[in-house]
Amino acid sequence: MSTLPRANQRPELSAFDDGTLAEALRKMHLIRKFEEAAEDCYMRGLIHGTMHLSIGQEASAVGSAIPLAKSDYVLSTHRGHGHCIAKGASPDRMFAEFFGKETGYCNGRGGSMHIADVEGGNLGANGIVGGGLPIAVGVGMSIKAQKLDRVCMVYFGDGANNEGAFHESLNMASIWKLPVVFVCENNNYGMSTSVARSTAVANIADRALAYSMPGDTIDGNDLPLVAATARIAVERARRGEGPSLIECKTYRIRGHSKSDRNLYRTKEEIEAWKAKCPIRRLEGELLNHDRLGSARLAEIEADAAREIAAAIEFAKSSAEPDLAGLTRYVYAE
Amino acid sequence: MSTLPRANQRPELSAFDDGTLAEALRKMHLIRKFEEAAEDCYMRGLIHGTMHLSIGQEASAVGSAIPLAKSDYVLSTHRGHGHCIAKGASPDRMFAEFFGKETGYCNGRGGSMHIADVEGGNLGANGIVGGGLPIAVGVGMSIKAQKLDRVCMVYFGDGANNEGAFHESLNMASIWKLPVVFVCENNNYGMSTSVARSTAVANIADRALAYSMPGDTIDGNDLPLVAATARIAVERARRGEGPSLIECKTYRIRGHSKSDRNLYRTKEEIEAWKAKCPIRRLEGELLNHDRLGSARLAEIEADAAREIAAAIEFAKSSAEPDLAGLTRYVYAE
Amino acid sequence: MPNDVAGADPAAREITYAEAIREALATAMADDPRVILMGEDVGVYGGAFGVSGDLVHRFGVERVIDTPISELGIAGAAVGAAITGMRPVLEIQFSDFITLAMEQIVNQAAKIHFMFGGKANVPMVVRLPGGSGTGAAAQHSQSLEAWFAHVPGLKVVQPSTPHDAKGLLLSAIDDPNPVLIFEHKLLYKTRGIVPTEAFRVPIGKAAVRREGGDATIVATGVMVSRALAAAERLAAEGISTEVIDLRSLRPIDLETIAASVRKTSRLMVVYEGVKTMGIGAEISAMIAESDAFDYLDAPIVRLGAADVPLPYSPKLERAAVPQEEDIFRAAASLVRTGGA
Amino acid sequence: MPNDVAGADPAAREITYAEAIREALATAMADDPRVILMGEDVGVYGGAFGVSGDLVHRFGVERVIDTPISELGIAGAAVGAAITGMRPVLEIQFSDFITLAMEQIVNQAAKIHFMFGGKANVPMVVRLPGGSGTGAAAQHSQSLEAWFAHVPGLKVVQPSTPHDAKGLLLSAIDDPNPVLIFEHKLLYKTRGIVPTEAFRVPIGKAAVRREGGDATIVATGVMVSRALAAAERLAAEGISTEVIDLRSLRPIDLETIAASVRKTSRLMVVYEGVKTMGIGAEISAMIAESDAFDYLDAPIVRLGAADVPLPYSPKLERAAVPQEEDIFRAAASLVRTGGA
Ligand SMILES: Cc1ncc(C[n+]2csc(CCOP(=O)(O)OP(=O)(O)O)c2C)c(N)n1
Ligand SMILES: Cc1ncc(C[n+]2csc(CCOP(=O)(O)OP(=O)(O)O)c2C)c(N)n1
Ligand SMILES: [Mg+2]
Ligand SMILES: [Mg+2]
Repeated sequence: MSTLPRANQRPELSAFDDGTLAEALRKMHLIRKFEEAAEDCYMRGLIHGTMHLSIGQEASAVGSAIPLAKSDYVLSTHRGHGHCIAKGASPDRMFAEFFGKETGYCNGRGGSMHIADVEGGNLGANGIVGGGLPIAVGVGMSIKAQKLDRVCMVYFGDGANNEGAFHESLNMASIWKLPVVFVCENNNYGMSTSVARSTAVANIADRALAYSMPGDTIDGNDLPLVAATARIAVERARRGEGPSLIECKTYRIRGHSKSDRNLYRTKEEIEAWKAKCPIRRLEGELLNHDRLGSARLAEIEADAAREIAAAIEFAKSSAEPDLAGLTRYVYAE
Repeated sequence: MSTLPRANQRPELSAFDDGTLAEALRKMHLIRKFEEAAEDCYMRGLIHGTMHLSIGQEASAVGSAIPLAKSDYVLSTHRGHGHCIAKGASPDRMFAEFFGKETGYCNGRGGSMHIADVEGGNLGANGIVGGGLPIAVGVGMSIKAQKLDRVCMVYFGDGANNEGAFHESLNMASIWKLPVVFVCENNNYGMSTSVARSTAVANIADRALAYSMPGDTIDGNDLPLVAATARIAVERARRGEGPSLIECKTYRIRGHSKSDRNLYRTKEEIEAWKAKCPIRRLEGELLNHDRLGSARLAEIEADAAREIAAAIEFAKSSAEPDLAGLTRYVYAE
Repeated sequence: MPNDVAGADPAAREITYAEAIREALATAMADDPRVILMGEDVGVYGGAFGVSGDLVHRFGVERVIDTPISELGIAGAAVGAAITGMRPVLEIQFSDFITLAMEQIVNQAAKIHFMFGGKANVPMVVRLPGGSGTGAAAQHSQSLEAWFAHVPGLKVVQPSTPHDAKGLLLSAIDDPNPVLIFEHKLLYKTRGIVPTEAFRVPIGKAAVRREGGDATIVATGVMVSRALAAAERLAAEGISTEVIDLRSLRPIDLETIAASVRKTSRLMVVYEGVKTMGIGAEISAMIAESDAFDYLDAPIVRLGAADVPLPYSPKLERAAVPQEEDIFRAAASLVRTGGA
Repeated sequence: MPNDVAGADPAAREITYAEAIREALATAMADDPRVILMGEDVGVYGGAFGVSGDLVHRFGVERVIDTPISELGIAGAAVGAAITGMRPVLEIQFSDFITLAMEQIVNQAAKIHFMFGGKANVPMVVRLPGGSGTGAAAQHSQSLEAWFAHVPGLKVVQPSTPHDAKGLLLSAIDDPNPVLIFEHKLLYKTRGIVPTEAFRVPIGKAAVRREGGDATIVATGVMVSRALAAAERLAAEGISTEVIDLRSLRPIDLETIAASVRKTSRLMVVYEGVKTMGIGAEISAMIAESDAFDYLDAPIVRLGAADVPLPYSPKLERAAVPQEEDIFRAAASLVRTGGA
């Protein structure tokens, strides 16, 4: 990663080389297309259950993961497809999981809400709002006890910031100076309840003060800014200086889940945020500053589309779990 | 209550008339003597179970209750004898409860950790650290819904401030502007763990920022200061302007409970705090400023001693619950 | 259907289980200003399963209260409101999340009346959508009701029909004690006859849903309709089963079950929770220590969920909990061979 | 004492239950750097019941970790440490406070291995001091172990002797799954023979503590010694009882119990938890659906706590849970009159 500022570029953009940005863009496209395809499969009855789409939030997932190595850990949420892909999971085994197949990341046992890629450092989505926060503390303790050169990044939503788990976790991470980065994806709603109605503070990152840790509230749709902010927090954690809280302000374009009739927000609001698409925004900035170029951008998007199509085929053609395996994986041997 | 400042008196002292201060001193003595007697009874095997003494913390319990009316509510803690007496409970029925008698406030079912005086507005001690905090939110909702001219004061320790319940409760009280006053009695230890080791912020009241409510850190052994600070918070709550957080810095002279060997603190520290006795301190200040006078002070203390002695007799001579009543009070009719 | 008063009421009509709950809430709120509904997204969203629907528009945001996502806190808030004169109804969005609020439910709500020597009541209701069958996987599909049947001070009900959903909720709101209602996600859209007027189904009374002589099937929640469907098929094969809808898990109506067992001499309990330590264990044990024991001609059979977290895979999920076919087979085997 | 290996070991000596636990912790920590102990006041205070004692001085504050009072958080921290290579042992100061951590224990620890298709293990141990008898009243005296026997993915043990306290804890630390250990406050100071070396008591095996022919008494935790004392008195009256220490509540050793019932034809289960939905229900139901059912000559008897929160009054507290006298009387009645 080059960190030389280039002419006319803001430092956050020039801090990342072409390869990094191309890879980030590729992952954002993969996430978007993964979710659009998953939604489509869901509508057509190919995927059942429930799922929470992060369309519009791709920059926060991808940007925050840029400073992470494969050996670093993430803990994700119910809205976690982006985190999963950003951390390096492949869409084929993700789709297989969504289709409930044995080849899925969780052998069809977990589905969207529990998808994990343990080998890739993703310790799992979570069906419990705030459920990953205390786990991240333990991961941080473990890294420290084993003297590993790793960090743990844990994602959570604005809604989760009012769970007791948030408080207990940030406090412990701080007193023990754990290598944990807390990333709040503030899409302004916990299901139907806006931050203003649920949260007694203007910016969630202001709560960092209550834990004596750095807190940053940033534009979560600005990929280079997210990446640069995350890099500072990750480096701080790696140096053993303790945790940080980053609040990425963003927006989910889709409803909370399929039952959502969007009664709590206006069409205008949704449209206004659609215009702030983090993918188109990064593409625009790259073009404006002569990074990558339009042919490369088109190629990246097309590649992503092909990968998703192939992943769905993989998932469709995979086998379902055997009934005989019903009670497998309940206990480890 | 007169609020005219008197010559040479700091405003916190002159804010309270002689009657108020005499009553406060009486209650502090009652608490101290109640606990010393309870400890003695415990040592002599007359009281069983466990108990948590607040010796040294009387000013925070009594001072904070000064602005409360009988119809106001308090929610107390495992270290709650002071709150109970401050809110108006009588030592006879308290002792009867400690002795496990039918005449006790809880008919012998609750004991020290669950003592409640519902009629007097004390909604109960709590065996669960932080257990009263969410309940206070509901009491606040109830007051608001019924448009009552009441407030709810909820006590908790420094240790409790790291429970998730603290976070959830202060957040809700703030967003709904509830008439709740949160009083943290910071005696610097949650059992053996000091605030510095448990809490990621210097002053617990600094956490008020995370809930957009006023937060005050005060000397909790200074009765007039506690009372004046509480009055501001109570009045704010009564005006419908929402909750406040008050942190009273104080110290428990006794061990956490009977099993405490004080391994986590020094004798010197304990001795230094004994010298800061809130009762002697108030008496000194009253004498220095010609309030009440030494004869009155002696009389107050002697009266308290007599009341405690009589209370123990009442408790001793009361009847134990009937075995036939074992499953009484499990369900309300 | 025995025990169902609806048939006689000209003003009864068919509505869904979710509508019946909403109707009960609306009735209670209209009748009693102390009743409030609180929970996550119960307001303008109308509840995650649409149960509260338009109530916020009818009763306002002061009485239909969207809370932050703070399960422990809101459970405690319900306790505090209840002990100071309100009648809160709390919705826990999925019953699985009660795991975050056990402290307030079990240590506070259940015990305050007792610990205070009767000086305070805790008249609160907790509505808990539970159960599997929606592909929501291990953290959104549990049936944890058995835990609460172990806790003195609580009452626990599990309505299986729209009629009982309304009648039990109204009883729960009247009750001066904390009452937990385990609703079932798969039942919300099922329809049934429900009187328009306010009526109560007593807490603590089971309902005989079908009479029969060869075996007694006690079923709970969503298992009741599966048991009735299985009973229909069993009848076609000449096996006559009595189907009892347990309805109340604390207290349990032992008398109704024991009377049936004395008649049929065979007992099977069907429930959705994990078989081990599920409600079937208690019913089996109650019968095994009662005088109905002497009437048993075969071992008591429990049909509960497999010993596994609920799987996401629809195929595995279905296999994990009793289905109509499983009930049919188990009951047939119980009657024909004594369950072996 | 059958099943007790200690008798043969020259290096065994008498120590307390608390010391045995501490010894197991020290052994495990000395052997395996991944083992850490965490909890409230486990460090310099030595644990609320003195169990961890001087361990912090022997292993340092990095491995004997005083936590803030944050039960949900510390349970989650144990989960996170366990899935990334550590072997955390978590002390919950009183088992009652597990109500604050149910989410992490039940939704995360118990289910992660399954939900992830076996890709992660959760080798954590939770130590839970429980039980009544200390005058600590309703929120500090519960016996909630039955709840966890209902949760697939967990293992649950309840040692009744110093020997088993050590042997089961070492097995639990070895186990790649989350194991909950319900210790008993009244047992901490009881003494028994314990080998000095590291040994394991297998999880899932009950122990026959006394052989007899007239009735089987299955007891758990502190009830084991009461049952043995009652058995002694029963023997003096010519009644021969077999006493089984359940030891493991998940999984339950049905085979040992069933074999005994086939021999004695009478079964009584004694436990400290609330009778209704307590562990006795499961054992009764297991036997009632097993072929041992045919050997029963009398209804199965359960002796558990009364349906009441634990009272503070010492008189009421004693009356609320089974005492030796209750066991004696119930067993005598079971043998003489079939339990009626
Ligand atoms: C403990 C818990 N409470 C409630 C829910 C139901 N639920 C799932 S997601 C959600 C909203 C979460 O909001 P936020 O944290 O902002 O994340 P977002 O959905 O906006 O990404 C709710 C209420 C849950 N899964 N877990
Ligand atoms: C939820 C819970 N965790 C732990 C305990 C055990 N315990 C009782 S008091 C106490 C210390 C509480 O400290 P603090 O809140 O500062 O109050 P203090 O005792 O100092 O008055 C602890 C750990 C408890 N009763 N409840
Ligand atoms: Mg959100
Ligand atoms: Mg303290």
